Amino acid sequence: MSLVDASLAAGYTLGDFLLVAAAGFAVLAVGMLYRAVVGPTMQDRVLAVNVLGTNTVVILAILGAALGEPTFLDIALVYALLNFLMAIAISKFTVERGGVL
Amino acid sequence: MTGALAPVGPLGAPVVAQVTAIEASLFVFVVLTALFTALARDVLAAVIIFGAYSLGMAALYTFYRAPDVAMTEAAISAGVTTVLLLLTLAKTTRADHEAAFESVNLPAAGAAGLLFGGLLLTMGDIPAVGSEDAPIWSNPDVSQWYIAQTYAETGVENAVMAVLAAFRGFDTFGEAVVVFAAGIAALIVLHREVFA
Amino acid sequence: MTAAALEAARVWLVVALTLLGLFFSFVSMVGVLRLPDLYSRAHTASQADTLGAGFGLAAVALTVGLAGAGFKSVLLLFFIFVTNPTAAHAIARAAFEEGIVPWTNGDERR
Amino acid sequence: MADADPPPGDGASADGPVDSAETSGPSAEASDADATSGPTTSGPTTSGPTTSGPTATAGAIIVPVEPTSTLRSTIAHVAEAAANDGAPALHLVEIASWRDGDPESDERAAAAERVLERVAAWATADLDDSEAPAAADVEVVTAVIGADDYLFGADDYVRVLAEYAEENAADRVVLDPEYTPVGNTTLLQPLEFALSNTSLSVETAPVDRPTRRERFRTEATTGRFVALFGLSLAFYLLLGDPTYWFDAVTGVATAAVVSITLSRVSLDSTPAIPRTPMRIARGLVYVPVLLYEILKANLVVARVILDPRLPIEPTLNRMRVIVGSGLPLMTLANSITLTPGTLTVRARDSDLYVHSLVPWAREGLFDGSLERWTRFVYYGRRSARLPTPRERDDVAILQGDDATEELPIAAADGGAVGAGDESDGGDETDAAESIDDEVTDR
Repeated sequence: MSLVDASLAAGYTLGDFLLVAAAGFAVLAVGMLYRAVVGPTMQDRVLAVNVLGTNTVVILAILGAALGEPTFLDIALVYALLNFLMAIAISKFTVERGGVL
Repeated sequence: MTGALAPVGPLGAPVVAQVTAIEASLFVFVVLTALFTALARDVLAAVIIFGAYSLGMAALYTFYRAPDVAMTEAAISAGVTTVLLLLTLAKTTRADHEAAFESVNLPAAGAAGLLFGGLLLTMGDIPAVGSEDAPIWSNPDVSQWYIAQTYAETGVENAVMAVLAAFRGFDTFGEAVVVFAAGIAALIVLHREVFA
Repeated sequence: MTAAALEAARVWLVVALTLLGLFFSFVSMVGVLRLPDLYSRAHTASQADTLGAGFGLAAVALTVGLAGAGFKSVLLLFFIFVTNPTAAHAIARAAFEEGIVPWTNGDERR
Repeated sequence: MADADPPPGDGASADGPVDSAETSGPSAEASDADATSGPTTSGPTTSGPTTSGPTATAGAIIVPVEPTSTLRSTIAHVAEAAANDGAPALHLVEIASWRDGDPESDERAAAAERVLERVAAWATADLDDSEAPAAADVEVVTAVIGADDYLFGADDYVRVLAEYAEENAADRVVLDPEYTPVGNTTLLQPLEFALSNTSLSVETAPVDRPTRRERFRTEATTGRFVALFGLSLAFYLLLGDPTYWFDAVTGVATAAVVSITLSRVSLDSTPAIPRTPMRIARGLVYVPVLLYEILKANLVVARVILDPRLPIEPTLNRMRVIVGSGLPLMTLANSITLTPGTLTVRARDSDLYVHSLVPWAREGLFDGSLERWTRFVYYGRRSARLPTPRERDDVAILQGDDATEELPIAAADGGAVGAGDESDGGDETDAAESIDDEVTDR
């Protein structure tokens, strides 16, 4: 029996709790979307998407833990890398008007 | 495959049958990002929001135990597509706009809404995920065999992913090589070292 | 201490870490929504969010256990702690290069 | 990061594109020198190792000009070539990307004029310095062409260039390798192609682009190779299964590919036996300290952010740090960014531009504990003792009521796009490179 099956309270397991927590992170991501849409500057958007990406990584990791799928952590790792790349690429793009790409 | 998406306990309250909190919030996120990608007037903003869209999409795919699709979404959508779109932007010009959002073309929106509604009508007849009434069960030979044996043979819960990455893993590998070669060829044509 | 008590402690530790992670991510979101300009938003984006993610990933590591894939989340944690500030720095510098002047008290909100 | 400069063309002003304010001086000087002292050549020289030597029939040379990072070296090359080949004139032309009468066309024309003025000054200075006997006879002409028409694509550019060449008896076009007249479009190759259909002879100036690739290439040493190989193999096996032979074999193959291709770029110093492990050990001591700092400051910032009144007082500050460049600087900058309330906006040599959210964070920054810790991690306990930046008087507040220094921002008037911004090519590459520094340092 793994830790996620441990019961927390009133029949809910730790896995349930983690799933709800992941949903909480997703809700926070929706809030962050406001900044990504409104801006006003491009950097604001990139920043918001970067935070969104970090949130996604956490969501993936928590899902992996809650559903007992350790392979999700690999995806989270790939995502962390890509998220970083995306932030760097776009911020360099906005500075150099595409000269870097 | 059956047990993979079993309802996850009482906290994942069945708002609509079996939609858990995490799914619901991810759905909201994905729909919002898709909407804003379509509506954003500034192209660069649309590209950035589209990156956020693919993030949410990948989380959703992962939740449905399709990590291969999630990986592809991550690599293609967040990575390659963003870079390609940025390259395109770099080679063209980006007009400045006063308004933040596109104005919506009402007839077009209506037509899209009608289509969406029509498709939604068919939803009722689609068997639930993992349902035993699904027509796929009635095919006694091929699909039956995959459904019954996939987990035992590969240890992968999603049958589609098992087919892609295990049963025909070398095929997929070959496809990946082809796509990679195409990417290299595109870069050579562009005559740029993008990732230098 | 018995094994059961140990497990109970671990479970509640996971819960506490997750809640802390949620809290700091919440702070980060509030900061990004409320603060007046890009530079101050980058503060919460790089810091509160990193800490939130750190707590979340620590909870995951504790749940999965080091014997399993827990070290991957430790790796992830390390990675996020290195890349997040770098990304925030890159973004802030991009803004600086574009000539966006940091907001000071009394300026109009942007 | 002075390495970002284009390769020096001459001693006079090899700094690449600089601000127009700065060039106005040299420009005036140069033209003065040209007018009064005349040729400064020391008689016929024995050198002249160039291709053809002075030929009487050589036509004028046309150089399309645009502010790029290689412009300075291109001009140096062209001036030398013109002097050696005895070209009667050197035409520095800017092909207008606007049309007269458009909104903003006046500003853009003025910006183009500034650029032309600057390159003319460079060319004149280069010709003065030239040893070739014919240098004094080369006339430097500047012009803005094509402003009476909208230009679409390479063919239009070539048409305009060819007309200009005909009017001025020029037969040779030298292109700056970075020349991209429309700003975004890569036009050089189509332009070269289209030019090859005319009677003009065309060449690209053989100057190096200041690419970051070249600069990062460091010497390949065995130490670096082994370190990177071990690191990537460990990472691979950590993600895979160390006991499974297949993973071991593919891991070795992958690590070999990685270390062969990247060992020259990814480590900035060769690992040494007593030093590197010591640094890692001291780094491990630093991690909990940093975590504690992060947590403490995060709580303070969380209180500030959740406070309904939002009592923030953001300012930009400058701090000169003494930690050395490269990895230590990156560690310090990232630590500062991770500690809430402070955010490194820019690192220039040893000057860190740090944005602080609340005065409390700024004071903490000026106390320099993070700087001391970084020194401790990289150089050991004895180097850690150092006066705080405040005591060294290495700090400055750039904004707000307590401002002690002016804000060094390009467009402090709200980001107007002007010539200073446009011609700042060298600076921008420099900035991008520093980001790359940080990426590859890892």
